[in-house]
Amino acid sequence: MIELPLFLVPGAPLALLILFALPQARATARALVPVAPLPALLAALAPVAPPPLALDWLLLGTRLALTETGATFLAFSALLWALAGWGAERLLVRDPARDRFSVCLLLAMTGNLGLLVAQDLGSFYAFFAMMSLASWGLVLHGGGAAQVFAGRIYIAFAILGEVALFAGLAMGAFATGTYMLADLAQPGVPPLALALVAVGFLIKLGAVPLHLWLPLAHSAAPAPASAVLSGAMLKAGLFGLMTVLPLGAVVAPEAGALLAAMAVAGLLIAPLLGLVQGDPKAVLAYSSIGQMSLMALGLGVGLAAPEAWPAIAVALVLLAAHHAFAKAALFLGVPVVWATGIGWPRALVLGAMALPAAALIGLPGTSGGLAKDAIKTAVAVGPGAWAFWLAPALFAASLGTACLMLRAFALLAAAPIRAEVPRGVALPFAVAVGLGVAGLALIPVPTHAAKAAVPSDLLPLAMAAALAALTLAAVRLARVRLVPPAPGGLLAAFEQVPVPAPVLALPAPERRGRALAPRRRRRPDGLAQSGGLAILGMAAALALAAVMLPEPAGSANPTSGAPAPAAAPAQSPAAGD
Amino acid sequence: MTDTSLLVLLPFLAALAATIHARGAAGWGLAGTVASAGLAAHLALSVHASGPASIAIGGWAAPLGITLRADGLAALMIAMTALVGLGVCVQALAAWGLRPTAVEDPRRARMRMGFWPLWLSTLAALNGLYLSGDLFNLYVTFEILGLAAVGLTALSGTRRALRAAFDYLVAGLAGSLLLLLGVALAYAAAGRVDLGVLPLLADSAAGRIAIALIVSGVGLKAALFPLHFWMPAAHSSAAPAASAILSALVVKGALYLALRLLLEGGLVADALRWGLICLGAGGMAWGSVCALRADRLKLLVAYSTVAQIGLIMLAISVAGDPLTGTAWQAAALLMLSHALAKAAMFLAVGRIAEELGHDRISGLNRSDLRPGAAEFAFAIAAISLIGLPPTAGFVGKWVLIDGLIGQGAWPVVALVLTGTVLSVAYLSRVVSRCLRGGPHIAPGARRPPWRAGDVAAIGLAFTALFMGLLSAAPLALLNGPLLS
Amino acid sequence: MIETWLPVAILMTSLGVAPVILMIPDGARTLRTTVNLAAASVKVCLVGWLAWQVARGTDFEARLPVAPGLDLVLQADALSVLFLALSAVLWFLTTIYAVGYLEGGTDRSRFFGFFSLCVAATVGIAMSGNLFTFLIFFEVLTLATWPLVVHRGSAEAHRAGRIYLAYTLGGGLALTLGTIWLYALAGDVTFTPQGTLGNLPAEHPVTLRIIFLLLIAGVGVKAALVPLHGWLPISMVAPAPVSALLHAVAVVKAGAFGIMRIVYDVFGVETTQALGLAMPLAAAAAVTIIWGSLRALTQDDLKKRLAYSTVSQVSYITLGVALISPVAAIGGLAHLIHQGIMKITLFLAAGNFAEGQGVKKVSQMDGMGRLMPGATLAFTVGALGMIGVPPLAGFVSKWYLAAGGLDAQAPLVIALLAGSSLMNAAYFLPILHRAWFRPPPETPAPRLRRIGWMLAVPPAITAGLILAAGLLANAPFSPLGWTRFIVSLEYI
Amino acid sequence: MIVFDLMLAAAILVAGWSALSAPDRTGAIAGFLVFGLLVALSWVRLDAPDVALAEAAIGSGLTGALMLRAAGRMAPPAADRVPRAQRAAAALLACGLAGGLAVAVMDLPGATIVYDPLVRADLGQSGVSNPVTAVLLNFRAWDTLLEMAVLLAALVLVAALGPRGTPRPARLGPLYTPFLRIMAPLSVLVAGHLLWLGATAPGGAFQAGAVLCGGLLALYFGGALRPAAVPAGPLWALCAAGVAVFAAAALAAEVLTGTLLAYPDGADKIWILAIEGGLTVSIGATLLLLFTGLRQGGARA
Repeated sequence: MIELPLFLVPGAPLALLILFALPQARATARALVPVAPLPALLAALAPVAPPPLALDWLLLGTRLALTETGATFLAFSALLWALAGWGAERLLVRDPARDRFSVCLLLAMTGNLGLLVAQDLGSFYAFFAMMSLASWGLVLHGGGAAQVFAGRIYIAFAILGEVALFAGLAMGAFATGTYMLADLAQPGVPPLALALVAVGFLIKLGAVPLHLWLPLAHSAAPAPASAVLSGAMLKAGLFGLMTVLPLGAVVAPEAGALLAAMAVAGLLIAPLLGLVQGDPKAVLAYSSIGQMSLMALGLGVGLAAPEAWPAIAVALVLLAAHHAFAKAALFLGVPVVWATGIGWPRALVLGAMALPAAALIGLPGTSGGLAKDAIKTAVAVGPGAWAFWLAPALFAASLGTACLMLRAFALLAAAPIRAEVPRGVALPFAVAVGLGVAGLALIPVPTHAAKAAVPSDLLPLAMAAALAALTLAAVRLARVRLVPPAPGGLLAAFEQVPVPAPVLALPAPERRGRALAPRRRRRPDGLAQSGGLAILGMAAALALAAVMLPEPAGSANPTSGAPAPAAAPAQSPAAGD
Repeated sequence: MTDTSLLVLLPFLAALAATIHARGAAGWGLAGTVASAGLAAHLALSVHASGPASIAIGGWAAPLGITLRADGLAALMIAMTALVGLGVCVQALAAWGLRPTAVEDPRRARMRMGFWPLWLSTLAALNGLYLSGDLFNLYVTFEILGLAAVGLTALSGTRRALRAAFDYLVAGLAGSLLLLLGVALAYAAAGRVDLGVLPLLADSAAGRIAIALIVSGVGLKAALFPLHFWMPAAHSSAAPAASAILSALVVKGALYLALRLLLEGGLVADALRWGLICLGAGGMAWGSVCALRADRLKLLVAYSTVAQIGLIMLAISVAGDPLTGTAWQAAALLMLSHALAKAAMFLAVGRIAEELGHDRISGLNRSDLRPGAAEFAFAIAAISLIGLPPTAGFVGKWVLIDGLIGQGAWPVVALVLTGTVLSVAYLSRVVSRCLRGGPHIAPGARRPPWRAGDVAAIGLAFTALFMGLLSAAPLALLNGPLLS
Repeated sequence: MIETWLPVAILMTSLGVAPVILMIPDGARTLRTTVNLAAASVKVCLVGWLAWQVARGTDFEARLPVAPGLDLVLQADALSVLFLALSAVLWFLTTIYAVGYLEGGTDRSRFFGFFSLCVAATVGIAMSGNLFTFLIFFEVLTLATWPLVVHRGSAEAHRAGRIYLAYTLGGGLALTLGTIWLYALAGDVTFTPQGTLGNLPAEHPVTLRIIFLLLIAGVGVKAALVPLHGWLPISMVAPAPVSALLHAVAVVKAGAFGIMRIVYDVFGVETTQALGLAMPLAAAAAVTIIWGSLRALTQDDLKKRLAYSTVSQVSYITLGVALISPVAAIGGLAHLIHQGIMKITLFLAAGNFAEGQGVKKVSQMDGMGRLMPGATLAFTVGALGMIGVPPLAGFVSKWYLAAGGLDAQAPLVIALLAGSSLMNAAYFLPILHRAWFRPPPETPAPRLRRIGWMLAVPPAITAGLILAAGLLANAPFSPLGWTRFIVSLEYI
Repeated sequence: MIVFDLMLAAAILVAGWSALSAPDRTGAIAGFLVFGLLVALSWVRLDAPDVALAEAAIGSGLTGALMLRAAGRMAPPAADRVPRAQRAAAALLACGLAGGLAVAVMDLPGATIVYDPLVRADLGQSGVSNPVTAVLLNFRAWDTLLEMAVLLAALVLVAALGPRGTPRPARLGPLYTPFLRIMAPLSVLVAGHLLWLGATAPGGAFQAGAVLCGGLLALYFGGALRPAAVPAGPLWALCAAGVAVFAAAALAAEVLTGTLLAYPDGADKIWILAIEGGLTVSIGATLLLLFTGLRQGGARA
C-alpha cells in the first residue's frame, strides 16, 4: 500500500473547498464531498502509520503525526464525515443554500480530521477553532428562529471554549517552553492552564453544566450535521482531554472528583430533561449528553486513580467509537422517518434504527454492550471510596439511555410526514446502520474481551419499558397532555422570537452653531475712537513704570555721565562702537 | 561695503524715477526691486562669509556721524524684505500691468502709478531702518515708512480705505511723536543719539522714560495690542499687494526696532519685559478672538496679524542676552516666517476676493467657482502661521520654546501654546471652507485659470513652508556676532 | 557603507508625486492613475530592495541640517522597514481601490494628491532617524489627512474634520512640547536601540516622566488611546479608502509606531521600566482595548463599529510595547502589520458594501453573502482574523502577546486578551451571521453600481495576505519573522 | 526776561487749549496759527533762529494755510460727544504722562552733550562755519537726505490721495500785481541770500526753500502761476531734482573718495553749496505742490 502523506488528511477537504470557489466546478465539488475524508480514512486504516510530518514554516511550526488513539478516532470520524457528506448531499438536494452548507461541512471536516493528527499547539488550536466555527454554519443552516437562537447559544459557548483553550494553551506553552501538545501532559504545567484547556474541551464534550448549547444545536442543525456534531465533534473534546490531561501520570483526586461529579450530574440530568422533549433529535441530543458524561466519568476516574487509566483509555476509545457510529445512524435515520409514510415503511425504518438504539442501550452482543462492559470493568479498578456510587450511576446511565431511546422511538413513530424531505436520504442511513452494527470490526480499536452476557444486562431496558408503559397509562388515564418544552433547558427562557432589528445606536443630535467660532458682532473694527486713549495710556503707563521702578540692579555703569570718548572722529570706515 | 548704502539709495532713486517718469513706473519699480534684492542677497552672503560690517557715513564716526551697520540680524531682515518684495512685485505686475495699454482702465493706471513709488519708498525706508545705527536716523526712516505706508493703504481709493488711511496716518504721527520725544529725551539724558547710548539710559529716570516713550511709539507703529486699533481696518481695506506689504513688512520695521532696543538695552529692558509679555499675550488673545469673530476674510487675516505680532512681541520680550541665549533668534525667525506667510496670505485672499467678487467667509463655500490655487496658497500660509512643521514658523516656535524652557519660563510656554491653538481655531475656519465639495456643490465646478497672482502667493507660501527646512541659513546669519 | 539615495528615493516616490497629482486636471483620469500606480509600484520595489539591504546589514542615512542641533534625518532600520513595507504595499492596493471607488466623483486630483502626501508622511515617519524628523512628518500627516476626512464636503464631514483637527493638533502640541523639552535636556534625540538618554534618567527622573507623558499623549492621540480616541469614530465619514488606509493603517499606526520609537529608541526599555512608566502605559492600553470593544458592541454603523474595533486593536501594539518583554514585543510588532492588513480588508469590504448595495449599517447586512459573496468573504476573513481565529494573522499576534504577558509576569494580560477576543467575537460574528445566514431583504435595494475589478481585487488580496501572514508565520520573511529580527536588536 | 519766558509759556498753553476747545474748525485753526507763532518765538528765545524760521514758515504758516484750505472743503464736523469718562481718563493719563516727563526733566543728570566738542573740533574740516549747516549737510547729511525723502514721500502721498481738481484762485485785482512784481524777485533774492548765508550763519536750504515757496505761492494766488496748466513732468522733475542731486552727490562722493557722503578734501563747501542749491529748488517746488495738491500726472484731465 502506498504511503499516504499526513498532510492530505486535512488537505483533501481543503483542496475541495478551493474547488467550491469556482462556480463552474461546484457540481463536481458537491459530488466529491463524501470522498473528502477518504485520505484520512486510508491513513487511519493503513497497516503502518504514516510517518510524522514537520512543516516548520507553517503557522508556529506545524507537526503532524498519527498516534494510536488518534488513528481510531480518525477512522470513525472519517467514516462519519463521509456519511454525513453523503447524507447532506441527498438531504439538501433541493436546498438553494446547499453550497454554503457544503463549505461549512468541509471546513468543519478539515478541522476535525486535522486536529486528530495535529501534534503542536498552533495547528491543533487552529483545527479546533476551524471545526467549532464552521459548525456554527451547520447549526445556523436552516435559518429559522430556532436555528438563530441555537446558533447564538452555540457560538457563544464555542467562542468561550476557544478563548479558554487559547488562554490555557498559551499558558501551557509558556510553562513548558515547547509548542508540542503532548508536552502539556508533562508535570510542571500550571493547574490553571490545564483547567482552562479542560474547560475548552469540556464545553465541546458537552459536560454538565457546559452542555447547554448541545441539545439546541443538535436539534436545530440538519440531520447529517447533527450526526457529525454528535458523533465526531463531541469526540474531539474527548480526544483533546485524553491528550492533554496528565492521565496515568499524576494523582489528582480533587480534579477527578470534580470531573466525576460533573459526569454523574450529566448521567442523571440528561435523561430527565430528554424525556420531556418533543423533538426526537433533541431527545437524541440529550442521550448524547448522557453518553459523553459516561466518558467524562472515565476521565475522572482516570485522574483520581492513575493505575486504572490504561484500561479506562481502552474503554473510552471503544465507547467513543461505538457511540459515534450508533448516534450517527440514529440521527441520519430521523429524516428517513420523516420521508416515509406511517405504516410498514416506517416500521421498517424504525426497525433498522432499533439496531443502533440497542447498541446505545448496551444490549449484550452489540458494540455498545462491549464498550459498556469495558468501561464498567475499567472503572471498577478506581478509587475504593467511589465504588459505592459508581455502580448505581452506571446503572442509572443505562436506564436513562433506554428511556430516552424509547421516548425517541415513540416520537419518531408519531412524527408527521414531511414532504420536503427527499427519499434519497435512506441510502446513507442504511449504510450508517450497517456501520453501526459492524463498525467496531472495521476500524482499529483496542481489543477488549467482553464477559459473557447475563440477563441482568437487559434490566435497564426492561425497567425502561415498564416505566414507559406506566407513564403512558398514567397519561392516558389522567388525560393530561404533555406540552414538550423547547430544547435548551434553562436557556429557553432567553429565547426571543422573532428578534426585531434593535435600534442600537441612536443618531447623535444635530449640533447647531459652530464649535470654534464665537458669536460674531456686527462691527469688530470700531476701536479707533478709543485709540488715542490707548496711546496715552500706554505711554503714560510705561513712563510711570520707568520712573517708579527701582533702578535695575547692576546698572551702576561707572562710565555713565562721563564725557564721551576723545573728540577726534575716526576717519576709517570701519569705525563703529 | 558700497552696496550697503546702495540698498537705501537705489530704491530711493528708483522711486524718484518712477515718480517723474510715471508711465514707466512699473519698469522702474521692477528694476529697483530686483536690484535691491540682488544687493540684499549679496549683503547676506558677505555678512555670512566675513562677519558684520559697519560704515561711517561721510567718514564721520559715531556719535558725531551716522553709522550704517550690517550685522546678521539686519542682513536677515533685509533679505526678508527683498524676498517678500519680489513676491509682491509679481502680484502687482500681474494686477496692474507693466506698461500702459492703449485703452486703459483709469483705476488700473492710477494704481500702477501710485503703487510703485510708494513701494520703492517703503523698501528704501525699511532697508535704511535695518541698517541704521542711530536713534534719530531711525526716527527719520520711520517717517518715510509711515508716510509711504499710509499711501499704500489709501491706494485703492475706496471710501473705506481712505478712512482707514486717515486713522493710520494719525496713529502713525502719534507714534512718531512719541518716538521723537523719546529720542529727544534720550539725547538730553545721555547726550548722544547713536544706538550705543542705550545701555547708558538705565542710569537715569529720564533715560528710562526715554526708552519707555520709544517703546510706546514703536508699539503704536507695530500695532501692538492695545495700540492696534488702526491696523485691521488699514490692512484689510488696502489693495492686496499693499496689504501684503503693510502686514508683512511695514510692521516688521517697528518690531525690529523693539528687538534691537531690548537686545542692546540689556538691563534697561528688564523692567519692560513683563509688561511687554502681558501686551503680547493680550494681543494674541484679542487678535485671535477678533479673528474668530471676523466675517470678512481680509479682516480675519488682519486680526491674525494682531495675534501674530503679539506672539513676536512675546518672543522679543523674552529675548535675553544675545551672547548667551537664543530666544531672540526665535523672534527674528518668527518675523521672517510671518512676513512670508502673511504676504502670501494677503495675496491669496486678494485673488480669492477677485475671483469670487467678495471676501465673506461664510460665502466661501457657497459658490461653484473655486480659485483652488489661491486657496492652496492660503492653506500653506496658514500652516506656517500656526507654526506647524516643517515651516519656518515651526522652527521659530521651536527655538522660542527651547529658549523658554532653558529659562524655565513655563507660563510663557503656556501662552505660546495657547496662541497656537487659537491660531488653529481661526485659520481653520477659512481653510475648512476651502475644502468644499460634495453634494451641495454643482458637479461642474469652475476653476479659474492660474494667474501670476496665484504664482506669487504660492511661491511665497512655499518659501515659508520650506524655509523651515532651510532655517540653517537664517540661523547661521543670526549666529554671527551682533553689532552694538 | 552608508547609502543615502534610497531613503530619499522612497520618500520622493510619494512626496514628489503629490504635487504632480495635485496639478493634474480632474478629468485626466488615465494620466493620474498611471502616475499614481507607477509611483506606488516603484515604491513597493524600492522598499523591497531596502528590506533586502537592511537584512544584509547595510546602513542608510540621509541628513539635512535644519538648524544648529536640529537635523532632518532619514534612516532605515529593521523597524522602519516593517512600517515601510506595510504602507508601501497597502498604498498600492488602496490606490487601485480608490481609483475604482471614486470613479465619477469630484475633486479626485485633490484626493489623490493628499493621499500621496499622507503616504509620504507615513513613509517619513517610518524612516525618521530622530525625534525631530518624526515630529515633522507626524504633523505633516495630520495636515495631509484633514482634506481627506473632509473630502465629501458635507456638514457632517466638516464637523468630523474639525474634531479630527482639534484632537490631532492638540496631540501634536503635546508632542512638540515634549520633543522640544527633551531636546533642551538631551540635545539631538537620535533613535538608537536601547535608548538614547544615557544617564539623564538618573539626573532628571521627574522631568523625564513628564516628558514621557507629553510624548505619549502626543502620539497617543493618533494611536487612539482612550481617552484620546474621540476623533477616530467620527472621522469615519471619510470615503472608504481613506478610512481603510489612513485610519486603519497610516494614522493610527503612526501613533503606535511613535509609541514604539519612544519606548524603544528614545527612552529604551530599561529606562522606561526603571522610571516606572511601562505599567501605566500598559494599563492605558488595557483600558483602551476594553473600552474600544465595549463601544464597538453598540454601534450599528458598520464603519463606526470597525473604527471602535480599531481603537481596541491598535492598543494591542501599545500593550506589546509596554509589557517590556521580548515575546510581547514580537506580538505587538507583528500586530502592527497584522492589524493593518486585517483592518484594511474590513474597511475595503465595507466600502464595497456601501458602494454596491448602499449598505452602511450592521442591521442592513442581511444576505450580503449572497449578494456580494467576494466582499463578504474578504470581510469574514478579516473579522475572523480580528477575533484571533487561527490560522489567521490575528491569532499569531495574540498568541505572542499572551505569552509575552506571562513572560512579563502579568498573567492578567491573558484575561484581557480573552475578554477582548470574546468581545471581538460578539461584535463581529453577528455581522457574519447576518451576511451569510439571513436571507436578503424581500425587496433588496437596487444595485447601486457594479463592483469592478478595481474594487474587488484589493480586498481579496489583503484577505489572502491575512491568511498568508498567519499560515506562514514561521517563514523567515513573514511579519513575525521580521519582528523577531527587530526584537533581537532591541532586547539583547 | 524770565517773566517774558513764563508769559510765553503760559501763552503757548492757552493757545493750545483754545485750538483744542474751539467749537468750529476755523477757530481751531486760528488757535493753531497763534500757537505756531508763539512756539517760533520760543525757539528764538532758545537761540535757535533756524528752527524758529522753519517753524514760522512751514509749521505754522504753510500748515495753517493748508488746514484752512482743507477746512473749507469739508463738511461741518459731526457733533461727536466724547463720553465724560473717556475725557476724564484721557486727562488723567495725560497728567500721568506729563508727570512722568516732568520727573524726567527734573531728573536730567545734566549729561554732557557729546556733540558740542566734537562739532567744534571738526568744524574746520566741514567746509562751512555754521555748525548747524555742518551737521545737516556734512556730519549727519544722511539724515538730511532721508528727510528729503520724507518730504518726497509726503508729496507722493498727497499725489496719490489728492483731490480730483485743483483750486483755481481768482485773479487778483490790479493792486496786487505791483506787489507781486516786487515780491517774486525779492523772494528769489532772499532765498539765494539765505542759502549762501547758511554756510556761516543761521540759514540754509530749508529756510531758503520756504521763502522761495512763499514767493511762488504769492504768484499762485495772484493767478500768475497755474501749476495745473503746467505739464506734470517738469514740475515733478523739479521736486525730485534736488533730492536726486543730493543722492547723486552722495554716490559721486563715494566714487571719488570711497566713502558715502565724504566730500573730497577741500571741496566741501562747493559740494555743500551745490547740494543746498538743489535742495532749495526742490523744497520750494515740493512745498508748493503740497499746497496746491497736484495730482500725479499733473494737468492730465
